Amino acid sequence: MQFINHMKLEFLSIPANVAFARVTVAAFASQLDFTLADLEEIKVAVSEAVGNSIIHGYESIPDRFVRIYANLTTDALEIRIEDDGKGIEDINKALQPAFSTDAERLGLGFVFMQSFMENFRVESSPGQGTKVIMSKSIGTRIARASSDQ
Amino acid sequence: MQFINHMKLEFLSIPANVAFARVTVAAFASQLDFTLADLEEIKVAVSEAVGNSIIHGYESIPDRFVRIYANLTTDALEIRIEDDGKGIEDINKALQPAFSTDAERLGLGFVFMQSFMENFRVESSPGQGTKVIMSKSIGTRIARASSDQ
Amino acid sequence: MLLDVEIKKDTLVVRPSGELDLGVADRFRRTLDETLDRGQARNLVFNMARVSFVDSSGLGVLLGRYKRISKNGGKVFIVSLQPQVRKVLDLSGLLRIMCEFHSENEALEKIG
Amino acid sequence: MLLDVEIKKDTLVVRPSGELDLGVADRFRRTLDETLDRGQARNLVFNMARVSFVDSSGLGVLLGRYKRISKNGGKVFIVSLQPQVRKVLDLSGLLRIMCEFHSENEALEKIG
Ligand SMILES: Nc1ncnc2c1ncn2[C@@H]1O[C@H](COP(=O)(O)OP(=O)(O)O)[C@@H](O)[C@H]1O
Ligand SMILES: Nc1ncnc2c1ncn2[C@@H]1O[C@H](COP(=O)(O)OP(=O)(O)O)[C@@H](O)[C@H]1O
Repeated sequence: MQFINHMKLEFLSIPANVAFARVTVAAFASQLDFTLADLEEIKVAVSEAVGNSIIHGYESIPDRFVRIYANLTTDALEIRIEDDGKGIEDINKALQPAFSTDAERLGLGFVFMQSFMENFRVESSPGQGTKVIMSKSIGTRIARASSDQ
Repeated sequence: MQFINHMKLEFLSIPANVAFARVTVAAFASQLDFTLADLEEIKVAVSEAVGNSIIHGYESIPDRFVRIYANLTTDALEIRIEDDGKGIEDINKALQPAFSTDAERLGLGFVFMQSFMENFRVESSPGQGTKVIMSKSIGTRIARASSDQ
Repeated sequence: MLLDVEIKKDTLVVRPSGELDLGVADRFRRTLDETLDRGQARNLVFNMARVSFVDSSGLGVLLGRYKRISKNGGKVFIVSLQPQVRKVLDLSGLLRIMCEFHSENEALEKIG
Repeated sequence: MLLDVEIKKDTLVVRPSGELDLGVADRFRRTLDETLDRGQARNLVFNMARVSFVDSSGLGVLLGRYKRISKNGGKVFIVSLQPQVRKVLDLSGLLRIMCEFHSENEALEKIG
């Protein structure tokens, strides 16, 4: 696997930066031949992970930092989204569809990340912050279609 | 002067990242009420500074890193673009219009940065890398227009 | 996000434009709730023609208003979804509870 | 950047689209030089209608081709500039040496 590009982005934990983060990752990813539909899926996954860092990790405290590391290989985007926030007690529970520790929220963030991306993984423990790692390869659609036969 | 947002971006010294860098800074800046014309000027200034880091600072070696720090105040974007490359011997000479150490180039990069941005400053010395610092406030056009009277 | 709201008979027609994410969710929720608080609207139509992006924070606002309206016996319809937005709504199950129509007029006729 | 080139009589018409920056400068320069090397074109028209961004690396390619053509007595015209692109060309002085026309046809008529 050859890395052809790297970037690291760090920004304040404010809601306005959710849009900034997804636009930046999509601009980076667009150096590969992703379809527009793929780029939209990447945007949703990034929004969910960054939004979680802001709301859950930092409990909406606006002066903390969220970090995104992204690599491009010749055929995939790999991203890691990190915060130094409060961390997740029980990751398996957190990953369940419709589970949320916030009654106002839907518990679908991780569902979207898992549906739209590949090699999804969460590393987290209480007080230690959270890392969400995921990737997406170009041409997944074709691979899926042919494995259907 | 109140800071309302911060970001830091770091990426490989490859030509494809010139476009990535300007799109990212423009997306960040668009959280303020810049006009489209202002955003285009910011894009040119960022392209020139990042391009210089890649071509001159790192002499086109592709595995080094360029860093961008950006702040938003309530009415301005402040940016610092840095490399750890070979640095500039004589900054005053480098700033002269049409001066270039590369016969193939126009020597207009610094001219564009100075024309399109405010509070422009270069910090550099041989072997110590280069920092370009510049800002742009919203409504400069209005300020200019009224100072014309 | 820009938000255009209009009352047509007893139906509130909401036409957001832009991106519905965490950055705009609070404002979106507040504007809708303030309008609904005035009590003129029994039903709700979301015209999504100019919405280019929705994430789970945006969905939360749609679903919250759905709950409020349907608790009072009103209907909630959603129209003119862009493909990438439909994908997210579909995956969330929202399209199974809110009826989708092609156009605002079609939805308004259905409400009657 | 996409690049469309066409020879009309003895004029090379170049229609780039996208952004002309360091990332595409080498490819842009190479394609133009290879076409000019074939020797069919004496004059050059840059149709910039679909160019949304130019920086000094992009300008360098335009100016380099200007020098090559004018050294051989040919003419170089530039047409259909978007406002933000014109601003950069203007500031660089390029518009004082390359004639600007509104359309490709106007430029081709002028060349005759
Ligand atoms: N970065 C994070 N830091 C702390 N807790 C998190 C983080 N991300 C997710 N969680 C926990 O996982 C739960 C499920 O997340 P998610 O599926 O995105 O749904 P939602 O955001 O709607 O709650 C959250 O309610 C929260 O308790
Ligand atoms: N980041 C940098 N590192 C080293 N040298 C630089 C850097 N930026 C600019 N320079 C020097 O300053 C000169 C003028 O820069 P500029 O006005 O951008 O014109 P050009 O890039 O066309 O040469 C360059 O030719 C180079 O010698």
